[in-house]
Amino acid sequence: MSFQDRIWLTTLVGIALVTLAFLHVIRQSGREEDPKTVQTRAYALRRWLFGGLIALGIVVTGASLWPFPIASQHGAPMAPQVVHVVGHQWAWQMDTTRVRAGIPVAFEVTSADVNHGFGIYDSTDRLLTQTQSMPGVTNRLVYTFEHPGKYRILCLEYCGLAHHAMIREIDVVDGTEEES
Amino acid sequence: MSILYPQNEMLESRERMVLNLYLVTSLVLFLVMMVLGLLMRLAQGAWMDMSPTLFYQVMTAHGAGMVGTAALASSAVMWFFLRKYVPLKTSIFLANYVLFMIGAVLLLVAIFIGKFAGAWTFLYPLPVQSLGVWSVGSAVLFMVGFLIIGVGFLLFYLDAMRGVIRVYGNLGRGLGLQWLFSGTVDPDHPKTVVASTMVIIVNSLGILGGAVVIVMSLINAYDPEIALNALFAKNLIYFFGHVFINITIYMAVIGVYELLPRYTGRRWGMSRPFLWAWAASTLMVMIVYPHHLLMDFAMPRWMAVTGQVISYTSGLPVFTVTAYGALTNIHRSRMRWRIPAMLLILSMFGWAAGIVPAIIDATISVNHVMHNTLWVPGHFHFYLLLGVLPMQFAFMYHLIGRDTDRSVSRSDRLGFWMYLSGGLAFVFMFLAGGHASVPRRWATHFPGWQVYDQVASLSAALVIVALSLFTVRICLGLMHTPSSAEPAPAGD
Amino acid sequence: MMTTSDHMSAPTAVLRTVVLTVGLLLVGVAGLGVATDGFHAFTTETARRVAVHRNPPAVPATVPLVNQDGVHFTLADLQGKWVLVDFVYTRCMTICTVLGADFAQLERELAEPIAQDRIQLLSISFDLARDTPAELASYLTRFRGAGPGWQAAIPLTDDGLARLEDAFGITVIPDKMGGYTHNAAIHLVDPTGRLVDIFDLGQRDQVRAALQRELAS
Amino acid sequence: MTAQMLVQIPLLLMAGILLVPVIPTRLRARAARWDQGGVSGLVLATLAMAFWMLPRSLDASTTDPLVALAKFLTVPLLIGLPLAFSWPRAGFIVRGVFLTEFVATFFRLGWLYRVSPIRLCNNYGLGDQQRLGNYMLWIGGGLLAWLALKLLAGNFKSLSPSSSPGAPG
Repeated sequence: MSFQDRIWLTTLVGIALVTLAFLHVIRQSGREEDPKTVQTRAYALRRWLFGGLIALGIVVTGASLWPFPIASQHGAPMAPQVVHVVGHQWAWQMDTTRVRAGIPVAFEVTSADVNHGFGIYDSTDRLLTQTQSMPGVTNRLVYTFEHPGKYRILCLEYCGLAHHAMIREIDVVDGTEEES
Repeated sequence: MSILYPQNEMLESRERMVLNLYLVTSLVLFLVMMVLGLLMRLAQGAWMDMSPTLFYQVMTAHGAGMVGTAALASSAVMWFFLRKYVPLKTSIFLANYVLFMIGAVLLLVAIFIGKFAGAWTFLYPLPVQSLGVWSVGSAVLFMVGFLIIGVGFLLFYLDAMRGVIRVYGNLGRGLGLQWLFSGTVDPDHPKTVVASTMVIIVNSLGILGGAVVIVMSLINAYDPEIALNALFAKNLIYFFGHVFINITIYMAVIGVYELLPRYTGRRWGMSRPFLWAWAASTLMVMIVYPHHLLMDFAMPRWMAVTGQVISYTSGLPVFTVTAYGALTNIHRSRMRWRIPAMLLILSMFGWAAGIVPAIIDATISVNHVMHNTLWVPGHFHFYLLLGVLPMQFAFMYHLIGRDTDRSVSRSDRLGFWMYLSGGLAFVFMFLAGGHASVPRRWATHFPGWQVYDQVASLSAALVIVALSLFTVRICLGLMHTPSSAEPAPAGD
Repeated sequence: MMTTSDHMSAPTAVLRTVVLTVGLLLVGVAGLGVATDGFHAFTTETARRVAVHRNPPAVPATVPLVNQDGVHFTLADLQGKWVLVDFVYTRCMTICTVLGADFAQLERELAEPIAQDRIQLLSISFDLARDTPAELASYLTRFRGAGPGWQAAIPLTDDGLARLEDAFGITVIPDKMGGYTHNAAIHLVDPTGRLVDIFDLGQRDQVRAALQRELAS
Repeated sequence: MTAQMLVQIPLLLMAGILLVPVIPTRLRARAARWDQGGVSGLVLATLAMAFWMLPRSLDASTTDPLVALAKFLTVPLLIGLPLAFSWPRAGFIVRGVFLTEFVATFFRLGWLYRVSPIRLCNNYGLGDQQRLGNYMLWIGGGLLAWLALKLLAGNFKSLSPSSSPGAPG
């Protein structure tokens, strides 16, 4: 199950819960009950809901921010492979398009003109990770390719007329193969 | 049974005329912009040929047009209800409309004659660096158009600010800050005033941010030697853009607070949690914008964390106060099922459910694979198409209704269900596209992605038919002004 | 209910105010337009460039200069060639270093037309008190320039320097540490001795492109 | 540069404000008829301010004595005087628009001076310019904070229902 699948499932469950709450209330809306009773019950329930959401928030925040999901931007890149990327209207300039699998790659991404988005896609057109490509700023994206193969860079920030054509292929080769 | 049409909401003929201008213009613009949206989905689905040049122009028009129109229609809702509690000037309300229309004309000229296609976010430095696709002049025209629209809204907010201060002393008292920690909350303090005050504060600052970054971009356009810091410009643009579009919800939700209790026949009282929710939202709407910049790794880490944490917490007031309060109000109330009531519930659902994909996307690790995919338009269409617009339609339907109406007409019922099913299918196609990693803002899609675009096109068409039904009904209704909204004979 | 009586009290005053305000706006915006060369030049530097593009001024041809080898010459001696001029002082470790690197790079990139004697690079020092031909020579050596294609020179007189600064639009302010703050640019003088263009630091590519365009035509 | 923009010009502006009582009452009454709600005066002051915010103008005023003279005349007469004259008659909305624009201008200029890698004024150093930029951002932020505090928690006697709102009729 890919990361996207898990996100999708979580979202569907969340939306389904909201929908069930609404359907429940709508089904009951034809009946009549003393507003005071309804309110007392609802407010008691709300405390639990609020507390539950806070607790959920704390757990999710902790789990999703530790370790911090963005590589350190200071100092020299800590990855064994470094690729310098410059976005241009409308092409990707990279000092190499060949990297090794299983070993972290630091992409140092900037732009020569406008904002671009540096998105790495696998051969099934699934987005693996991304960062922004900005003039005057270098963003460091550290990623480890799991499998050798053909990958593609797609532009993910609207940058003008040929935005959708800003595609470049990269080769990920077996990590042990190219030692020399 | 509560009164649906209280005396103090009656309109004088001049007020009615201006309000009608707002409503009819909004409906027509919504229709046009939705057709533009449909064209984009058709082009992406390869069911229609459209050059990328035109596609991106259409995209720019759709974005700017929808944001502007949503704000226009929402400010009509706010004006209508707020004027019951504080004095507002019809002339200023009209001035906002006139400036909006002037700005809108400039935007359209910039886009369709000047070929400007820098997206509604005018992200620096794209507007002035198109590689010759459009001229700097048309970028300038576009930004000046925004500036003029911004001035119009600023006038409207200043007038509302003056009104709130006159009646309540200052904005803090309008917001009910004096009751946050102690004291007895005035049960009659209007929710409308609380929400309006929040909107006034937040969007005045949003407009200020916009005015700073737009003028700087204009200076840069003419004197490129004065280069701006792109990351700082991005911060200001997203602050302005986020606040401006968010505020359309907070203006329109006033309609829910005002109207829902009338259809349920139950009081929806003021409470301390409500005041806390709005005070917190005031702050959170302003500081949550870094969630647009999670993929800008050069941003300070604490800002990214703020973006993620505040995105989550800003959902809490919506879930636990507004949506929950609405549901409590409806629960076993023997609701009067009229079309405005149906739309109000839909709007609450759209807002609450639309927040789910939004919050999830604002998690940094999720953002890595969802940012700038179709997931993003997916989440905001969810709460704009199924949240904000239904709030506005509910208000409009309410206006043209009358106390004696007993049931929902067949065409309205049909329209409602078409809108609901079309809208749901439409936003789910966006979310599914995001799940499949389809990039946002691409003129052409890979063949594997086109099935989402095609289903989305069909659903969009359904929404457009539904909206056409609404538009005809509401416009006819506004023309035959119902007796209940006639000026009171002995009024003034 | 609120009635809108606010504007009713003095309709003529409103009308007058509207007329006056619109008039003021028209005059004001037109004035600002004139003051900024049609909203193109907000700074003195840009204004200078706009003026140069519109009406290229002649540079002072007769100011006596001495170069790094102690040879006396004037700008008139360079007529017939395209001349790239920058203004530096040799002790400068900031902007002038960037200018020096740019010139060194240009000297390499334009080696061919320089060999044909069609282009000359010239760094003029404004530090009359300290810079000498020997300092100039070591400045050139620092950048490994020093070929005949790149010369450095000092005006012999204060008056000559003032005339050059005025013609090229150079402002030099002594700072408190014995150095100077000055505006840095690459100036292009055509073979007839007119200043035809001014480029920023870092616009080396544009300089080269402009020269290649001119030489090709 | 800092001295010129944050000391000299404000002082000149102050001088203009002090000039108001010197103007004959009859003349003031006549001018008021062209200045409903203080709009014309504030527009005039805004335009004149815009001119003196151009780096070019500032530059020229230090090198060209004629421009310097123009500055000494126009800052009091075209900015200070109309400002002081029109402000009391400006209503809430007119003041609001003016103040919003005023604060925005501090942010714009501060930003400009701070980030501009080139010196906007040839007669001033880069350090001076960046320092001024910082000051302007602080002033803009301070003004905004003061306005926000005033609006959130302040007292507005003139707007209370008993007295007439904004522009007196």
